Amino acid sequence: MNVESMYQEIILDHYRNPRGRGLIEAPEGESHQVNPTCGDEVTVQVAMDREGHLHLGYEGQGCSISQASASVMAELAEGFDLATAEAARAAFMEMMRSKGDAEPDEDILGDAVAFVGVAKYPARIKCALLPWMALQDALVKSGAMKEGEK
Amino acid sequence: MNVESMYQEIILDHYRNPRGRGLIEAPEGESHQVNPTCGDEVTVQVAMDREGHLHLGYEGQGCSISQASASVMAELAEGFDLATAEAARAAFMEMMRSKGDAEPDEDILGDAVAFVGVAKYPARIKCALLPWMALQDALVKSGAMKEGEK
Amino acid sequence: MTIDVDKVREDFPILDRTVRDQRRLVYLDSAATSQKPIEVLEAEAEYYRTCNAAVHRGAHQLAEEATDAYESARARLAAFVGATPDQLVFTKNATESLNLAAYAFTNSSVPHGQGDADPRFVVGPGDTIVVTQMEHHANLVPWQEVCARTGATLRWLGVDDDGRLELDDLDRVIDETTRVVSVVHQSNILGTLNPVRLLMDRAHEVGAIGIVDACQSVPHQHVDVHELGADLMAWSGHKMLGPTGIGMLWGRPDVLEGMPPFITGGSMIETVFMDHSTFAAPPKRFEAGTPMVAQAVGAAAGAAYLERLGMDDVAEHEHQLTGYALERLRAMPGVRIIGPSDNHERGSAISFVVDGIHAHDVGQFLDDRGVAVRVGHHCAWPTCRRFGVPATTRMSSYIYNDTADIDVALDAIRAAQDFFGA
Amino acid sequence: MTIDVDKVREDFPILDRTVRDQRRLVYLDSAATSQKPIEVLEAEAEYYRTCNAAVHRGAHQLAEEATDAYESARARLAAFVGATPDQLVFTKNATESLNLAAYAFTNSSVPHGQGDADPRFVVGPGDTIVVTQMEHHANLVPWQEVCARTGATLRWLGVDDDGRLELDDLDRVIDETTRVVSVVHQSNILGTLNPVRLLMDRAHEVGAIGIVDACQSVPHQHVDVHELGADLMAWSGHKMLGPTGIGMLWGRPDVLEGMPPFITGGSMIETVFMDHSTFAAPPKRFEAGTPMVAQAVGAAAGAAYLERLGMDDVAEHEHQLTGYALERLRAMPGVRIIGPSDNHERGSAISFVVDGIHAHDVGQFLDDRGVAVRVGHHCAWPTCRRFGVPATTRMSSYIYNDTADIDVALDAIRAAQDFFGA
Ligand SMILES: Cc1ncc(COP(=O)(O)O)c(C=O)c1O
Ligand SMILES: Cc1ncc(COP(=O)(O)O)c(C=O)c1O
Repeated sequence: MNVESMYQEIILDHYRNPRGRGLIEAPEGESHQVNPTCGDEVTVQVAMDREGHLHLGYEGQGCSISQASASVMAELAEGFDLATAEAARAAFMEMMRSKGDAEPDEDILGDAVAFVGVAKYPARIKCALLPWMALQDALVKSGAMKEGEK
Repeated sequence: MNVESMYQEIILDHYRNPRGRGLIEAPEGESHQVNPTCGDEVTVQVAMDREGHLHLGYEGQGCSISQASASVMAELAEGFDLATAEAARAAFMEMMRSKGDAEPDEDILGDAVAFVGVAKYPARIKCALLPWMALQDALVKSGAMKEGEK
Repeated sequence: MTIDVDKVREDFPILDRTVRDQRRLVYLDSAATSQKPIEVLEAEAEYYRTCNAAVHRGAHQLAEEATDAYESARARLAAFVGATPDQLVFTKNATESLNLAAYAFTNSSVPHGQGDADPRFVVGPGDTIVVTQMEHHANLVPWQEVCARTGATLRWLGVDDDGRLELDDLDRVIDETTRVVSVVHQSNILGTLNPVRLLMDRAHEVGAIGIVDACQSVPHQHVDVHELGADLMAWSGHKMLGPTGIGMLWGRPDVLEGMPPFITGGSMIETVFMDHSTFAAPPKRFEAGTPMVAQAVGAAAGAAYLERLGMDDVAEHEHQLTGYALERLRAMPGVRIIGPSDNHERGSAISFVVDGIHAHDVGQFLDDRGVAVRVGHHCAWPTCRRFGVPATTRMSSYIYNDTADIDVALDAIRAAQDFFGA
Repeated sequence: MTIDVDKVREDFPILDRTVRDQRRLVYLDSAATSQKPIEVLEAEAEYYRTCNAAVHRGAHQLAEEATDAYESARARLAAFVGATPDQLVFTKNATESLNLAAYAFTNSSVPHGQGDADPRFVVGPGDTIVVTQMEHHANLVPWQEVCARTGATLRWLGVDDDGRLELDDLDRVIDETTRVVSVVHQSNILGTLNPVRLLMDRAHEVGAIGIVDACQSVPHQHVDVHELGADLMAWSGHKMLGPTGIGMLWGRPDVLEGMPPFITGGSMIETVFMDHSTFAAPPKRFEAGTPMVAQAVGAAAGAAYLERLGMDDVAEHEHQLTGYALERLRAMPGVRIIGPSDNHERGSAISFVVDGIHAHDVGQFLDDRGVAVRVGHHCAWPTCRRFGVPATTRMSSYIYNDTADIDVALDAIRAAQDFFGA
């Protein structure tokens, strides 16, 4: 595998044209995550509507992987209920731990399956995970999820 | 060379029968030296009489080398004038730096030439030097010698 | 014997050398530092030859592999004491580990602009810190410094004539004022194995942080941090077949979490501005600068070697040798053992004095016969004072020693006695 | 070329390996850590195989030889910077060296029972400590900590657009309130070589202690402590062909003499009682615990290797390579050099950003082509902020690099530009 195949078209597309980027109006939880090795930053905000659907805002700066990952995540999880969001996060984590050998479930992860190749590069895994870590932390802060619930 | 030859008869004799051990009445300078690796201790006191002759007192505890060295030194330097004492000290230092190859001058060092074999054992050099360092320090403290005069 | 010493010796090239006048090297100074098997040297060299790079930072393949080597070493060494990798901090030696622990108290207690110190680490006048009278200087001087800087008071458990802790006093020495109990697991001078669990439980009863100096136990027996009941535990790589320049501090996660940084700089930060910084979570918080990567890898190889022998067999082997040595020493006229003279709850370090012969002179005779032992106060000067001796001779055996080694040592002691007429 | 790179490479086995898809390894990350020649590994292994023992303590032949190896290494490394052995303290890395210096101030300023602190090291409110805006975190965070604990104020010299220190302000920034001036000799992120002599002279004019972080200069050019005019100077072994786990702090004797202990324990004491201790003279005072003996020996072997090449030739070789790289980078559209873009008073570390492509993505392409560089803030985050970039890509060459290496790197940058359409 070479580098070009790690940068799947979907990743580049989300990097160049981030979906739903921006903050939301009345966030119930917010988390700012930094990758101290390279300075990548992502802020994720969450709010739950009355039907228990998740709404997301985000901002950030950094490499293609962290920023595309934020965009893919925001698009995917928007409108999810808590359980589905959590399932997606767990599936993403598992995929990133797979060293690139996983066959991720597109039904759960949608476009996020494109990140499977990133798992081959330990230094980039943190980049891909950054928005998902922010999502979890924001959910904990909003009270929607309890700490340690993983 | 084996260990028995390092322990010259003179050394053992001074160790078993230390000469002139004890403190003096009106010391003008005193120095307590410790070898922090093994805890050997020597205290040396000095006084100069009106004719400029050195009088020494000493006490200590430790190994045969440090204690015999104190005894040999005290016996040797008793009654020396400052210059002669300093010459003896310098000669002793040089002998101890020689790695055991020196042919020390018995006229200057007297019984102290017996320590030449000790110079082969780096860990014991400190033991042999301890009383001589105390002597120098005591002389500095008494005002008879200036600091840094070596 | 539970260990095939001849086979083990093949892995330690230094043991083939001769010393002085062509004497076989009899190395009985493993309590000071152990020798290293070839595979430890090879593990280090292999690291440098194949993947040396800055860890945790680079985004290239070498850096990935170096990071992996470093973190795998951490995992292996943590597992060696029953812990998980996130609980293990690498330092340069046990002395730094203990200072890291001690500075957590000083740094929490000294005013600091950003001061929201964890109250468990704040000490001051009226508080006490408890050690024992058999501590290595590394677990004594740092606490003297904490006391001098914070106004806390140092207390200690005494040692009895047989080299055991005086525990009658326990509840008086460790009381409600006590904030730290830091004790040696196995004394490097006396050989005594202390009832650490009891001390840690008492520490926790009064709300103190419990710390164990495990320098002389982890290399010699199976140690499990959970069984010990400590909050922090320090030990060194070089005493367990590993390279010089690597130490370990294990900590309970919530305890490490409460500790402020000690050495600061790169790799231990979260964000840095010109005028302030925030810090990473443990263990990184305590690993500023380029770490001892090759040394961690080497120490892990040392641990692997020991695991292969089996720590229970290592302990049993040493127990047998120690029993042999104690019995013969006890039978020697003019020899006095400093420390437990029976082979019970003690390790393989045996200190003794010979009537009429200073330890330095005893050591000289041993050296002359090819025996490497240590003489002096063994960095436990107050313990020497307790026994009224300026110094002792200490022989300490390990996996590569056998009874023949002990015999050579005993013969040399006899030669010294003959020579000095003692 | 002044250095026969092909010949040098034969001594570095790691350079024969391939990375990723069978690419030749092009190691351009020596500012992070250098590779090690075989003779450094061999010097370490030789030490373990022949005379490994506790230094300064044992009275046996091994201990004598180990002590000799350790002290000879000290002498060689001291001579490497024009100093004498008694002026050189061994630490685990430059970060510890700088912390040792910083804690001298904190520990002198915090009340201490035995408090007769040297006034040169006592700082408090109203006093200032001066660094620069291009410090590595290792020479920034420790001073932030000193300020937080003592009430002193941190000031810094700014950096201009070309990556040079703003010196117009010098006499205002370093003034009568200044107690410490601690500056990097050569910036690890910008490559800038700073006029350290000027800064040290100004420090002394106002009575401040002058400190130099020489991590990036000592490995790359002839450095003489007396020419620099510093009071203390810190650097690392692992960046100058030596092993990981060894750092150096050089100090002027009277300055070291005034510094209180940092890490305490065995080997740094004079006498120890249960309730107090006194300390040895420098350098021992600062070397508590079992030292990094094999690493000191390895670092000395690294210094010997460099001396054989000749530090002037090393510097000239790097200067030529840097000139080559700068010229080509300047000619590349979309590439911006962060730091001095002319090859004058600068070293071989070259940082740059590529328009529209994050450094992490640039690094990924370089890695894919076999090129090891570092991407990120290079432990100089405030410097990145100064230039308004979150991260840079940095290539840094050393004695085993040639222009072909630079060419591979530049091709990879072009490939990244093509791929990202930037
Ligand atoms: C300029 C500078 N200072 C300090 C350091 C810290 O050195 P070390 O990581 O060896 O402690 C480095 C290297 O990382 C550096 O480049
Ligand atoms: C009981 C004990 N504690 C602490 C130490 C200090 O360990 P190190 O010298 O590796 O820092 C030692 C060994 O010297 C020791 O035996």
